[in-house]
Amino acid sequence: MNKYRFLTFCLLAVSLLGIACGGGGDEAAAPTAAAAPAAATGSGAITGVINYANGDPDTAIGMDADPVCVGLHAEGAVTEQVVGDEGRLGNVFVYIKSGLSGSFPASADKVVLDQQGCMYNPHVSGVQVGQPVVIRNSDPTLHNVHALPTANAEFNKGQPFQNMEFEHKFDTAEVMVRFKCDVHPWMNSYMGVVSHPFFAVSGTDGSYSIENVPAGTYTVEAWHETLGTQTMEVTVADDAAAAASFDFASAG
Amino acid sequence: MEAIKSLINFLSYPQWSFTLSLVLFWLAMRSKLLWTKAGGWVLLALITLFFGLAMLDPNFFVVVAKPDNVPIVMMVYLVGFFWWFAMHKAHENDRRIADGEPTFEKSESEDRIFTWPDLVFSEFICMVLLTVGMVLWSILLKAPLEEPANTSVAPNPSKAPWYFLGLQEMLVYFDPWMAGVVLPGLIIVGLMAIPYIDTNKKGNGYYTLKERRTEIWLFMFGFLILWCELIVIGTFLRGPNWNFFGPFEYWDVNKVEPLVNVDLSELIWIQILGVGLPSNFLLREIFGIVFTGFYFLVLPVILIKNKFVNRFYQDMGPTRYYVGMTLFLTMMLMPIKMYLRWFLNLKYFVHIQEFFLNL
Amino acid sequence: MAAPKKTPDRHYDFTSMNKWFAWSSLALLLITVWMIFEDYAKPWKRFQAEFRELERQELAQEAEAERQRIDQDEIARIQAEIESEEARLDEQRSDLDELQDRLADLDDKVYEADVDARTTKSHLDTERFSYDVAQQTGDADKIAAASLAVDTRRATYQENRIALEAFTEQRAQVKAEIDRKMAGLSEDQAQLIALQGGLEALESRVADLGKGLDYFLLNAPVMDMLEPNLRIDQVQLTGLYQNINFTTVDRVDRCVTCHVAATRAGFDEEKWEEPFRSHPRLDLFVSSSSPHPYTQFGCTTCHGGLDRATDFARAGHSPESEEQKAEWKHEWGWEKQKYLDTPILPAKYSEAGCIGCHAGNVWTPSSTTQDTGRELIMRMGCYGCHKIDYPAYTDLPRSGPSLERVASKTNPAWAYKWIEAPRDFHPTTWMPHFFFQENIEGELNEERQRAEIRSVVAYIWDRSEEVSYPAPPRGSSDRGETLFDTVGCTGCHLRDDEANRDDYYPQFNRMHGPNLVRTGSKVDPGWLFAWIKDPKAYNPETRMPSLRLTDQEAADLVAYLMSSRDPAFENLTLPEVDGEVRDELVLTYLQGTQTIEQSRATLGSMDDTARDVYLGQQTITKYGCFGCHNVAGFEDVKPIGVELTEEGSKPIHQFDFGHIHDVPHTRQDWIKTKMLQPRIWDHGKETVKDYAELYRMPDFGMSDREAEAIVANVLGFTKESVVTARRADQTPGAAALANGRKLITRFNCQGCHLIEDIGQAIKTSITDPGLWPPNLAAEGARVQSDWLFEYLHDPGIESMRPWLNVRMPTFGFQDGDVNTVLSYFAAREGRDAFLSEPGRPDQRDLTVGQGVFAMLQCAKCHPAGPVDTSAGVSAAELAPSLLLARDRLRHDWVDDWIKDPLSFVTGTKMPVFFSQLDDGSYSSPLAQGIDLPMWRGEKDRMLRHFDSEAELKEYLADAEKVTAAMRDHIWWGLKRGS
Amino acid sequence: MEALKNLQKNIVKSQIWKSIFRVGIPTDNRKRALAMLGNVVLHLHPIKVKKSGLRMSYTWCMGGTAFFLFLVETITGILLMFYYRPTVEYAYFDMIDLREAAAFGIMRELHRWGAHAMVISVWLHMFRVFMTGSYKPPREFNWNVGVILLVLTLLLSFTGYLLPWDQLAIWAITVGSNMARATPLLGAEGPGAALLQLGGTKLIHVGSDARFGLIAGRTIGNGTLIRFYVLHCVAIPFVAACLIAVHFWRVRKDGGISGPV
Repeated sequence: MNKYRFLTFCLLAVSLLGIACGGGGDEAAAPTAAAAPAAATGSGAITGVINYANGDPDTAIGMDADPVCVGLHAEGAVTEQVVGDEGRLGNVFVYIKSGLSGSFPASADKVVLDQQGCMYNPHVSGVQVGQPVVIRNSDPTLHNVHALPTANAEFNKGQPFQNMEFEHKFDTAEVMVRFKCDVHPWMNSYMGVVSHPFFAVSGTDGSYSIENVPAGTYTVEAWHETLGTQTMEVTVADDAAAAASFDFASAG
Repeated sequence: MEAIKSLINFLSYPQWSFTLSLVLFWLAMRSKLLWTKAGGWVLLALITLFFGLAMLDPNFFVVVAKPDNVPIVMMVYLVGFFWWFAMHKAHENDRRIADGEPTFEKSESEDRIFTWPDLVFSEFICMVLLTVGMVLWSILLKAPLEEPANTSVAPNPSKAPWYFLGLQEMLVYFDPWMAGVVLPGLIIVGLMAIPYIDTNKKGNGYYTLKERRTEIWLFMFGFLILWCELIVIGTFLRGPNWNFFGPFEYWDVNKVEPLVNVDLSELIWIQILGVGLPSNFLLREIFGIVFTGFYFLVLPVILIKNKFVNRFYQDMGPTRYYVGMTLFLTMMLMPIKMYLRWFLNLKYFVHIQEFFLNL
Repeated sequence: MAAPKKTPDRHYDFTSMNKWFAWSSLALLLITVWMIFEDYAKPWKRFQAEFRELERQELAQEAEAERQRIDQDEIARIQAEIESEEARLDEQRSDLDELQDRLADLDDKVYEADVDARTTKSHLDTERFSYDVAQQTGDADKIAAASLAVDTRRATYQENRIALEAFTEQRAQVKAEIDRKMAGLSEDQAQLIALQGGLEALESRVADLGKGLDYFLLNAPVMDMLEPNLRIDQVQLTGLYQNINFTTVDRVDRCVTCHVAATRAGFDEEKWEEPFRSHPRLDLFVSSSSPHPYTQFGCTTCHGGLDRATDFARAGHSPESEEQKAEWKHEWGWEKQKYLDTPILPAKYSEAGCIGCHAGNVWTPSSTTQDTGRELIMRMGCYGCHKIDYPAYTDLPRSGPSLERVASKTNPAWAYKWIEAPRDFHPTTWMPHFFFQENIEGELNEERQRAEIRSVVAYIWDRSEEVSYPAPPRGSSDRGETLFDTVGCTGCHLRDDEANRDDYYPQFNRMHGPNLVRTGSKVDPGWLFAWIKDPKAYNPETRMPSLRLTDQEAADLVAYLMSSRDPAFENLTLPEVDGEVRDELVLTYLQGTQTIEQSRATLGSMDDTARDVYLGQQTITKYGCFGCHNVAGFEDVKPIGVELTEEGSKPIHQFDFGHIHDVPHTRQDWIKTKMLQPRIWDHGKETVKDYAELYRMPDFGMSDREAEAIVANVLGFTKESVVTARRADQTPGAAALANGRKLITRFNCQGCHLIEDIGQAIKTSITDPGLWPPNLAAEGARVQSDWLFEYLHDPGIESMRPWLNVRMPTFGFQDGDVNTVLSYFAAREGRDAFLSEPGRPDQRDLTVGQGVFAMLQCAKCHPAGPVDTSAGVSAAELAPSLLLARDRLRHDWVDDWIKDPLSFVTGTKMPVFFSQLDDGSYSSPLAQGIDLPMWRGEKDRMLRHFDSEAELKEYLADAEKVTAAMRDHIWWGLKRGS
Repeated sequence: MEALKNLQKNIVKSQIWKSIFRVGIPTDNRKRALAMLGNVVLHLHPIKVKKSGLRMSYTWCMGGTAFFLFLVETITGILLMFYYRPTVEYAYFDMIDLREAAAFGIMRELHRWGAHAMVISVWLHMFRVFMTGSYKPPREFNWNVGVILLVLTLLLSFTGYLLPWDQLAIWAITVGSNMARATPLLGAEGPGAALLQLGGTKLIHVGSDARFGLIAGRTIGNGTLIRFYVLHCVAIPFVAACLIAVHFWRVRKDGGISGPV
């Protein structure tokens, strides 16, 4: 209580003083830091390989429910969960989870998510917040794209005709957004939505590479559909590639 | 410390504290030493020491620090001070009279001073200082404001305004018609009757004790003991359910005191005579009625035989004597009833519930 | 006596007198200044001043950011343009000047003409009045003269107006001419304003909030009575009152005097600390567009506290923890308000404030704690012993099973062991522990309790009907298990010995029925078979529905359920009790109405059984078993607990804290402690109180948050403080919602269905989402009430989703219950419950509808006939059969649904074919799709009804028309059995 | 400087000034006498007083204090009346507003503490008058006026105690007024009330007895509040003011501030 009294008293006293001295003018607004500037990308890189020990192979998909799909896959289709050469793991989404500062303007390049042969192509992909995603139906049958995000808005669009496409932008970073088709329940796709351009998806040889990384120390995370996530501290220097390899093993 | 507190708690129970205060009052009024300056300082120091130490006790603090109880602390100090001061001046004047000198007032009463500026100026300064005091008090102590009035939830204890707590305390010993109506009425009547009963020509306009010892004794007994002390008891020492609590006791709502009081009629008919109560209420209460009649009607007559009282009878004449005596006896009924209650559990002298006439 | 002294002139020494005067005057001056200061320096002023400064800094930052954002090049470009434009205008200066002169001239003329016209008009009015006067004289001459005067004047007025209009027109022309010449300039200037306006507005606000001389003067003492910036901000709330001693006084809330930002958006970031934060969920509370605007509801209506307070302590803030209390004491001078009966509710209980208006029927995800608490009160059956006079808790059946025929179901020894410690048998049971609690320990008390339990069992068995059931047919436990997991049992039942109620918080749907672990050790298999076949036959009041099980299914289930056993609960015998202890208890009860002698005689006249039964009856009366169970002989006995209807208003000194000193003396802490340790207030009094006087409230084994959820309700059970008209649930719709929700909780609909985004507890045992019972969002918009009425009465009549294993049970609803459900769904969607039959559309629409139905491949998911599961179609891919559409669906809903399914049911599998455009309309992809070769057949068929292909395409591009056509096809074109 | 002095001289000599300050600064005995005689407030005092009457040690200044506090109570009371509405709905919340929002809500503290101080000072005044024997002839009448003023002071305080309309207030008044129930003859539970009957009809019951008259109802309520408000703000102050005047007048007539006769 006394504290306020004292403070108010001081306020009063200062105000009287101010009046007595002819009135103090407004203080100029203190110059403040402008909004965070767009951070520059750097010249470093993170590269690595995703290893996969004693892995279970992908399993075959039964597409009997839709004759059109069966027709598109003469040799039969498999799940794309663990694609990869021997001992390697593809379709792993690797990105810088934390350690970056500043903001990165979204690329205007379009990321394409195609529905082809009653499968999503690519199975795993990444996109930046605000970067356009084009979703296309290349099949002569009905697909619907049902995105099941938690942080972004849900959408579920039917694409009854071949070559229909539409564009979507995500507002919030979210790893991962799952896509499914309600007509063909085997159809799955995952898209990592991140706020910066530093992400990659491993190829069938298990390798990946994140380019133009500014120097610094980061936490890098590798995500896999069924095998979970792993993280690693990586220090990146200018003009050099830092290595970050992950070892996954099947739960069994 | 705890032992002292328990002792004080024990001693402050009314039967002991009242007796103690009667003894102290008697000693004080007969003392000379107490009314010297040194005595005053010692008294002040003792009282302040007691308050200061007692305030360290949380239970004492809670009660005394209630905003509305602050005036009573003030009253204790002021009444104490002015008692001492009046007695101090009286002893001074008595000494002068004994030495054949004029009293202090007499020596100055012949001097006439212009009102302007001496009186006007000093009055003005008094007003200013009083204002300062009042504002200071008001800033430092917020007026109490409790929950909104609610007739269905009675606070425990429910207390009258502090200046009526003496009367509320009397309710313990008397029925409301006595404590709330007859006794206060007689206090007012008695106060008004003072100038007409008091035939002592001396002591008019100056402090003295010797020249009007009896009057002062009686007045002080009434004002200090029966009025002020009962207020202090009612304020500080009466807790929930009007139970008595020592100054350092916690006011526990659940405190229970045994309460088995008997009427005079039961005491005599049943306990002494060993027979049942008669059904006729006049017969039943005959002892009480006889006692009351004796007390108010016969006792004054008998007392005339007493040498000390006889002097007053002679001075005052029968009318003044009987009026004065009735008022005095009524006042003394209070301590008498209190002692009978404490030591005999006496409830009523006369208990005629049929007419709500209980004494 | 000495001669009188010479009278001195003076008595006092005036030098010292003057000093006295000087010092006392100085003291008076100082004390006066102090008093004024005391009166002026109120804490809330500091808050306002501080916030003003913080807001100024914030805005200054925004302005700075805005300045950064503005493209200076763009401004330079526009300014250059303005300059060039001005230069161009300078060249035409003489023309412009002339125009301006003409404009000024015309302004004058318009003004003059206007004055003329108005003067004439007022004369005209006078002449008209004179004419009326002349009329009254009846003098024909005068009338004629007056009439003439009016006419003349009217003619003049007409001329004046013509002149005025002419000048006005001319002026407009000249103005337009000027504007035309200046157009380029104005446009540029407008652009400049558009660019810089935001910044300027911000800067002017920053300047407004500065503390200049005017600020100090306006807020200086005495001056501040005029128009201060720092002022008490209050709102009077009509109809929301303080209830004091049989009178009511409107609340006057002053909270925002300090909580300056509470009603404003944008102060919710971390850095804004109280009292400078926005209220959470401004969409729901406080903001003017929310359902609870500050000006109508204030703050203390919900939060409690002293409405008129302008001081932190006196407002009645309630700390949530001891640390917070210490911090507040230090920081804000907090102290307990002894004389405030309604302190502010601590944040975790603030939902209790809703009850004043909503009577405990909020039921939205934003009031989770309170909803959970209400559900707990209903499930635990608190209302059985404590009267709670709110609609949510009245007219409810007893929460526990009926004991009127319990002898047919189980055996006394089991019952004894159950009553002794229910949670030992069923870890999640709602049945509380009455015995062996902290206040009744010790050997004698334990013996007394054994006698009591035994006597209760004795009484119940004495009064219970006993029916013997034949043994059930043989069943397969494996099949039973599958059935148990899929047919619907798991919506209401658990069978899990490890289950912990708190792990399910806040969803208790699966504890609606008993945990079915150890059933084999509890019940008679014959009884169980009869029971699950037809629960109502055993107990007509039961809430357990029939799943229309076949004999074989029932037998399988019995086999499965009976397979869960626990030897510890089998082959039990009733324990022996000490007869003397039992007799002593009997005597105590007898002495309630009899003399000691009489009671001894009565006891002597009773045999052992009679004593047990008598003690049982008294014990049931003592513990109030009949509050939750139907017990024969206790049909109309009043509940034993304290009424809780106004518990939240009970004065704090009426709560008995006993000898417990570490529980804060607040209502919430007392109630919560009571929930968790119901007998705690007897602590230290166990031996002094008589056995019968000890607290009897049983222990429900609550978790901390369960207790808090209940407290969040009980605190809200306050004396009325809202006029009826201001309360929620006053409209029929709101009442329908409230009743519906009560019924939904009572019958545990959310065990299977998702309703208002809550429920579907059953999905823990059914993994395939396609096999889940349906989400009932938008049910009121979707189905016809007639259909739903029939369906709820007998769900077996037909099946929309024939592939589902889970069955909608037959509850045996009364018509009233069903109507409650119908009204609830209708009210939920704000629709009438009934619709009239639509007219039949023309053939063209039907054809298009059929075509589009094919093109969009609807039948891929919506089976139009029996489903061939052999083709690898899993249930998850299927959607409801549309054959029932005409009987079941609402006509007005079908096309709305096709257009925008996500707006009705989030997460639905129904895809969006018609994207919504920015203007709210929908686009149709069909006009393009029709050209695909694969749809040539459809195109040809449709074209027969159109004059041209363009016309067809126009039709197909119109989402409204197309969806209507699809609806019509579904309504009229699909036929049952086709 | 010269100009200022002239200005002062002109002001002091002006008719307005002279009409107000008729005597000027009393520098001689005649002017001192005139100052006392010519001023309506000061003429309460005699021109000369006994020296003993000047002594604080003799008078204790308690009568003056009591009177001054009476004035303080009047002024603060009038200010409080601007805010206070004597109805059961508003009384309490007006108190809250005095505390929370009203300018100079401190008036309430001044009024309350002033009342307590006044009660004490009146008692001490009586104590002093008794101790100096100043009730003795010729001052018997004034002593009695004083006793009535003492009673009025208590009644003022008692009636004011109810006005905040909080628990403290109504229960204090309940306890106080319950005693009236037992008034002999006139209280429903007082001795002898049962005797007051007319043809079997009881005259004195809870709806007609002294307590009912005091609190204007069977329980403390709006009637009591209004009654006490009027008594507190108008009736008792009026009577007290009249008696104070009489009291002062008698002091003068009975020989001024008492001293040895």
